[in-house]
Amino acid sequence: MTGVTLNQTIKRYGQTQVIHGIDLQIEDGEFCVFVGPSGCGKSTLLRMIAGLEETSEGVIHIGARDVTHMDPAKRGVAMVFQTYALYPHMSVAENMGFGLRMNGVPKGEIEKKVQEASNILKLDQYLKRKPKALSGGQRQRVAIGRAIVRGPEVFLFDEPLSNLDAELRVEMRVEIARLHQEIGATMIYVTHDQVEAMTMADKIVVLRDGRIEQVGAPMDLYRDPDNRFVAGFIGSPAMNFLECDFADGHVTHPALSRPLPVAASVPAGLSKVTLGVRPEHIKIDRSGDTCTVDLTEALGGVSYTYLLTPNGDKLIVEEREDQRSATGERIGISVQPERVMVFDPETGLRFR
Amino acid sequence: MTGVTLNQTIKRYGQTQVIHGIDLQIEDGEFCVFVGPSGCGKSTLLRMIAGLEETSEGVIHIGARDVTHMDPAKRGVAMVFQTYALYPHMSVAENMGFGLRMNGVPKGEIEKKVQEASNILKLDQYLKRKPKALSGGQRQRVAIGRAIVRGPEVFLFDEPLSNLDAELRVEMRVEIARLHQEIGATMIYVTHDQVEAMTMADKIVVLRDGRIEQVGAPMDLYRDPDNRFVAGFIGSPAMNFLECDFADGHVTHPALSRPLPVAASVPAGLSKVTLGVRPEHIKIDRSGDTCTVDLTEALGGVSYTYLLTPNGDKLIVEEREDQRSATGERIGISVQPERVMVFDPETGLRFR
Amino acid sequence: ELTGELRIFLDTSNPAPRATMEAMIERFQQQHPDLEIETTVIDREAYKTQIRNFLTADTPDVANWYAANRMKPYVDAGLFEDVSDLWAEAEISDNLGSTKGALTIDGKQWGVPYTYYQWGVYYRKDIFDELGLSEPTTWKEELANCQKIIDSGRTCYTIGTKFLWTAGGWFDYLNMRTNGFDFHQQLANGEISWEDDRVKQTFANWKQLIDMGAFIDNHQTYSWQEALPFMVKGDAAAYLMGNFAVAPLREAGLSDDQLDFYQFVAINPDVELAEDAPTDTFHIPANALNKEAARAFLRFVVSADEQTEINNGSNLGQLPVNAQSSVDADKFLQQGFNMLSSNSPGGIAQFWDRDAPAEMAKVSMEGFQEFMVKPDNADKILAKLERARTRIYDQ
Amino acid sequence: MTVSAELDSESWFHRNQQRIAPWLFLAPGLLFFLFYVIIPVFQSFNLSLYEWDGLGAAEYVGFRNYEDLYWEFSDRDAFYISLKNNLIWLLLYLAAIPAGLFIALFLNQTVKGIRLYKSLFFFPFVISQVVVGLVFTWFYDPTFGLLNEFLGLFGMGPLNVLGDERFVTYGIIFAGLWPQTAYCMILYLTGLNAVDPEQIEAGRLDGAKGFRMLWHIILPQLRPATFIAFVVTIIGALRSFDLISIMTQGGPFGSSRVLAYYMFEVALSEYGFRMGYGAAIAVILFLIMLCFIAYFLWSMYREERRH
Amino acid sequence: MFPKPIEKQPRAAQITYQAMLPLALLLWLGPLLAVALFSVKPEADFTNANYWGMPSSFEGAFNYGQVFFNSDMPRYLLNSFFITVPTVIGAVALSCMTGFALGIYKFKSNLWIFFMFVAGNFVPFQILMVPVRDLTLELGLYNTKTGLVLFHIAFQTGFCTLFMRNFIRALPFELIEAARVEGISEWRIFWYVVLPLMKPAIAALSVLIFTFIWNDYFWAVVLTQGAESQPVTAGITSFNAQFRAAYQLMSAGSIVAALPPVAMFFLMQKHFIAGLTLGAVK
Ligand SMILES: Nc1ncnc2c1ncn2[C@@H]1O[C@H](COP(=O)(O)OP(=O)(O)OP(=O)(O)O)[C@@H](O)[C@H]1O
Ligand SMILES: Nc1ncnc2c1ncn2[C@@H]1O[C@H](COP(=O)(O)OP(=O)(O)OP(=O)(O)O)[C@@H](O)[C@H]1O
Ligand SMILES: [Mg+2]
Ligand SMILES: [Mg+2]
Repeated sequence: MTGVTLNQTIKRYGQTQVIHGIDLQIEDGEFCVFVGPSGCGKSTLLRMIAGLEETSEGVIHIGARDVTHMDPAKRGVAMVFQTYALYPHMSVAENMGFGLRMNGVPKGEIEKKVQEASNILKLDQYLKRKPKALSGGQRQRVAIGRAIVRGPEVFLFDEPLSNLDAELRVEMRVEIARLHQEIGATMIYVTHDQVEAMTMADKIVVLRDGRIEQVGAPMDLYRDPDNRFVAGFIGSPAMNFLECDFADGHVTHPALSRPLPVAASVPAGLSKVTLGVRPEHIKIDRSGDTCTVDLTEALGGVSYTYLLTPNGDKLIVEEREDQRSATGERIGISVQPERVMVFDPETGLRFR
Repeated sequence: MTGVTLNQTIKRYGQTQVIHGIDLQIEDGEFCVFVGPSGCGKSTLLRMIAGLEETSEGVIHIGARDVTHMDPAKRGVAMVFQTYALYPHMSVAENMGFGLRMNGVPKGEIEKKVQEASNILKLDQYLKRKPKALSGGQRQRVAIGRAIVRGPEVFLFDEPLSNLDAELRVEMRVEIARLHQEIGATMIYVTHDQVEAMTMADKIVVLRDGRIEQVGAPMDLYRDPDNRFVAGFIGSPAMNFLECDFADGHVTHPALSRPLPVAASVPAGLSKVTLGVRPEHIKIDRSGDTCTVDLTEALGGVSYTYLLTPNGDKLIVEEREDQRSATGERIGISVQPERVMVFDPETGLRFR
Repeated sequence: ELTGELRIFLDTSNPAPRATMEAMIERFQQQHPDLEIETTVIDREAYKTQIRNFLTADTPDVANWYAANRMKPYVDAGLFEDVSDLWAEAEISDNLGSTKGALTIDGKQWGVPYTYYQWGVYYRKDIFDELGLSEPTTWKEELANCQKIIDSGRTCYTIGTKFLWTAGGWFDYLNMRTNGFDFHQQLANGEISWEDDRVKQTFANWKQLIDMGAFIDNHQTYSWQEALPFMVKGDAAAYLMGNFAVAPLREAGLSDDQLDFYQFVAINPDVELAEDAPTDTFHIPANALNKEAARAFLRFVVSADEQTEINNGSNLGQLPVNAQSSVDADKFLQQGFNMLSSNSPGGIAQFWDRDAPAEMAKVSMEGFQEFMVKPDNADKILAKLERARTRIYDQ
Repeated sequence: MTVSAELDSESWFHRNQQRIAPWLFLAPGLLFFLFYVIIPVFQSFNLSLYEWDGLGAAEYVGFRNYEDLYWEFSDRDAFYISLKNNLIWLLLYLAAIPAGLFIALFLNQTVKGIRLYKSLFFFPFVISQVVVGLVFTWFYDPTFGLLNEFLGLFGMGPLNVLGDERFVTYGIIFAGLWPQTAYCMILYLTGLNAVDPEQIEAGRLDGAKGFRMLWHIILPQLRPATFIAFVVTIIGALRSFDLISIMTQGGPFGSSRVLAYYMFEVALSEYGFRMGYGAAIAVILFLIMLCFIAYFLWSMYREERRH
Repeated sequence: MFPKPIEKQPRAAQITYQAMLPLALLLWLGPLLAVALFSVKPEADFTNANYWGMPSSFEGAFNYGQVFFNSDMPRYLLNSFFITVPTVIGAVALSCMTGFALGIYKFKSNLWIFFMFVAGNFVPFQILMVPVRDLTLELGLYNTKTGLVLFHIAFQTGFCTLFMRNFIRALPFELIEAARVEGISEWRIFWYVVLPLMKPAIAALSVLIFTFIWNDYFWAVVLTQGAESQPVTAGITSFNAQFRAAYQLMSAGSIVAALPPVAMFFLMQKHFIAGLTLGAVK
């Protein structure tokens, strides 16, 4: 069993602590994605697992082994870097075989392994080329190949696709997903791309400021976020948040023509809550006139309508192509009560 | 009247011609977006209007003035560059005021104009800073401010947002659109971002290889493209194209359970046509079994299903959140005849 | 029989002396075939700085140098071998008496001489003849001659003071003629103020020449060799120089009919004539490894035959130090020899930069150069020299 | 740091590889540098308190060497002249920077064969200062020098540049400017290559042209090149020795000395060998340079902080 | 591009520019051309005051023959090579290592050691003169090529370290991390990963150091004497003493002495300029 377990891991740079006691369990063979805003500690956490950063406190296990202070090379991990980190003076084959060669693996065996990996990644015809002579996607594939060749128990990816253009990114994304299915190793993947996280992950870890906000399967996070941060972070365009008055199990907001019943169990005595509702769950009610259309953006199949509520809040509504509003038009909105979420306006925690 | 008119403009670099006789009329106050694949000549065309590239042949008018060989500074245009091109050694205020200063505008007046522009762009508190101390979005705003201050008749933008991250890009996009509404000047905007083109433009000019493929309002291009190139270029994910047999006003394709009637007037004698249909216009028919689900990607509100047709063609289908297919599942598809487009497989021209 | 290695350092880098020395060493080699002789010839100017280094490290067995004050620092530092034993040998003591003083410090001898030469005025006889001039003997005649030369569109003297010491020659003569040999030596030894009226008188005399335009222009940019062409071309009529100037002048095409020599004129009738006759010497560094061979070499160098040979007109063209040697028949050597042996009652000086301590020599010769360019600065220059004197001799 | 309970069987060296490795890599170079550069600097400081002729034993004299320097300074003697000349060098040598910029601007074109021109213009920097010195000595030669021929064309001259204490230092500096200008030129040429074309275009749209474009937009972007040019020029000016040694030996009558040459003269030349005194001059020179070194290190430190 | 590309300017400006280029070059290299002219003149031209005219006869072969066969020049040239080449190798080798240590590793004194190298590189080297001379004397290396080489290596290490460290800093650090994850020892990372990537820097630095050392005059004067160990820069002065006022020979000698670095520059131009602008300090 080669899952990865982090126990109260802490990372400090000098005085400043950047990872604050993370507990995390990644199962064997799982595809785990770290997401979070820039600077939240995704890379740091990954590099701690790789052994490239010292762990200040806490324990990291890979499988049953405590690797907390082990040499990176001994941990049975392989890492794919954002910038690929290919050795520019070596051919593709040499790049892939270099680690084995330096560790005294016999030549024949190296060749076999390189061959296998390049088969998987369809790199056969490029083996003799230098990285410079490859496209971005091919380079990334070589970097992955280099990881595969070493037969690690855990693959680590740090934003591997962010240097590729949009089209290639889609392609490689699919390829990595397929690779994971094929070799079934544990993979930990850092990204700040919504789509990558949603489409690739078995499990998403949402980080903020060196702390875990929520861990879960992609659609679970989407449908059932624990707090306002996760709700706002997952999904694009982001969820709308409205500061509402709350009383008697109903929320009121100037944008809503009448109080909306909510099922969530809001603690007694709270008179203000944050209402969260995704753009696609708002329906425009042309008979109403609570909101003003600020701007519309038609993208073809779908269009986004930016609304201004009477108290100046902003709302984004997703409309299907057939309906369309004009700038300045006054309209109402309607929301299905079972689609909204309610958050504590102070802590951001969700009331379920 | 300060529209921009191009008459048979041609650009040559030495022997190679990169702009092949473009005719274009941009109205006063219009927001015109140039799109097209990389290297098609968008930037070149824009720079010819700015006067940064000489026009080899043809005539350019701004308003009533023939500016073809006029000095850039005299044309009454301002340009916002992709890399912002802020002067790194000048403060924000100096950057914005530089053009006026060079033209001998008195100090007090410069200050007033800078103040106005920074009000519009909410840059007031940054006026003393150097560009280095600003975020990407703020820099872009300064670049725009520099353009505003000069009070040009025409604004030129060359991929102004492509260096920003996704979130900021959305924000700035909205801001530029709003700016256009506010000051109402003619704006010409180069981008290769679908969304920007669709949402911002009054008029989109689709370029390919130095020629105009089509000019029109965004939704017109989306709904009624002239040819396969424009159809495939506008809309995301891109339109699906299927090579079909054609006979008797019907197209047949293995993915379709039965021949599909098409309204387009296909020339007599043509037995093959290209069928175009957008991902959001394909409905999945769970009772059918013509296609295999290759992969699905759930993004929350919407998910994309990648299908393999019996003859190996690939199709992307957009599904709303409630429906979802599983990998490997066999399903059928259905398409509404009025939603499809038919193209000449040779020339790519659309049959209407 | 001598064996081992004998390393000789020489500064005779000009082609003729170099060949002479190499030939002499070759003859010594033939006498001692088992000796491995290695000769290093170093550029003459460079040698002057490098001797410091090679006397302390990478030391040769024999090195040439200059007599008098110029060897004093090395003697004081114990870097030269005491060779009084050689001077005690009859062969040397009997025949080299005249130069013994120049090689003696603290009552001991620290090297042997191998050549010396006279200084004096070399002049273009054909020009003198053309202008109806004859060799002057008094300051008055000198000035009169000079005036005539100048009137004929020439200058009287060529000189190149870029490397300073040539100006030292003029000062030697002017001062010795004005104030006498003893005064001159006292000045060199720092015993007399530079602001003394007698020194000022010397400079006043000098100024007479400068003011009348007796010296060529731009001499401060020329080396002594670069000043030769002025004389060769006839732009200048005379050159106060050592006898080594004769060879290049002849080479440049002046025949013995065109070239002649006279002793520097008397200025103050009350002082006896004294001459510059620098002595070049050989020394054994204290750190030498093969001192036995070195001593043999020194004996060989001063032997009467070798002295005759190396100093003859086709070689160094200078005066032998051994009384038993014969002076070459060359007219300049004969004149010089006679002058030094019979017409120099005042004494024989080595040369300003050998008689004065190095630092003083440097500062003062700079002063001379400056004076020759800007004679009006005389007082300033002398004040500066006086300051230098108090500092240098103080230490 | 908590020490892991699990101790590998690996050697101590292996475990501490990352901590030891830098020192092993540094050792040879560092030792060399310490012995030949760093320690000698301090030895020179020490030596400047002694009087030593390089032959016998050194005698401790405290600050007397510096006192002597002070007197020389106040008497306007050699030290004063050297110091003054050094300042002239420092100032005038900086002319290489605008001159280099000018030539770089002149050559920053893409016409045919320009590469060859650029390299030929760079020539003077590659050849030895000794040769440069010789070349210029002849150039200035009062009898046949090209300079006087040239002046003659305009009915001026003749001038004995190297023989006149009013001109000599300027003459040598001018010779030194020749290679130094070539150096600055190459720095600016590469700097100009890196100028952001979009900023130039922005400037054109803003109506900046010609000199104003240069001043407001190009020069600020050439700051790194200017900085480097400044540093190397200052260093070059303070180290100037070769040219003086070749062209004038400090003359006429010592009027072209600079500190670097003077200390050599005092310590190692024919009439010199006052080692302590030379060291004291070196210390003064070092202290002058220290201002620039400190400035340079400081700006480098800021640069490092930013990364 | 600034100034405005000449090809975008009127025809007249283009022609003026094209004409001015060779003129400016002629003026710029005038002194050098004069020396080249001197070096092929017969001696008679100088005695006849024909300094600047055409040579009355072409004596290049004779003059250069004199330089090569009738002087110590060939020896000086050889000395220069034997001083320059080992120095280049030594300084580059040492600084590859120091640059690696300072560029890759994070340790407390890193920046200080680096600054020490930089500061040392900037000291007016005259301050080292006396102690270094004494050190060389003590080591018994005075007046040997080895003594000169050792000092040059040490002094150049300062500059080379500055250069190499900055170069290595600019390499993607991920390369080293990737290698570490693969379990490659530090020494092998240096040898197999970093060193191959430093080739351009090594080339640039080599060319640069070559010219610096070849053109060194000061240390040659301080640490050597005589033809058996002095490089050509110092040699040329004694050569000139030998042929004083024989301008044609002095010119030929100067040209010969200047040629190797010039040739080096032409052959390795790209590296040379890269070196200057990368390291950027002499
Ligand atoms: N060497 C370091 N010294 C001090 N602080 C550091 C260091 N490296 C990273 N940090 C800090 O640690 C925090 C986490 O950084 P990390 O690189 O892990 O973020 P990230 O989530 O990967 O961000 P990004 O999406 O931008 O890559 C940041 O606040 C960063 O400033
Ligand atoms: N200076 C030049 N010399 C020669 N060809 C050029 C030059 N500048 C541009 N081109 C060519 O002109 C064509 C159009 O270039 P342009 O930059 O306008 O493309 P673009 O549409 O802006 O592309 P992108 O989206 O990549 O910015 C390209 O094929 C390019 O190679
Ligand atoms: Mg990161
Ligand atoms: Mg472009």
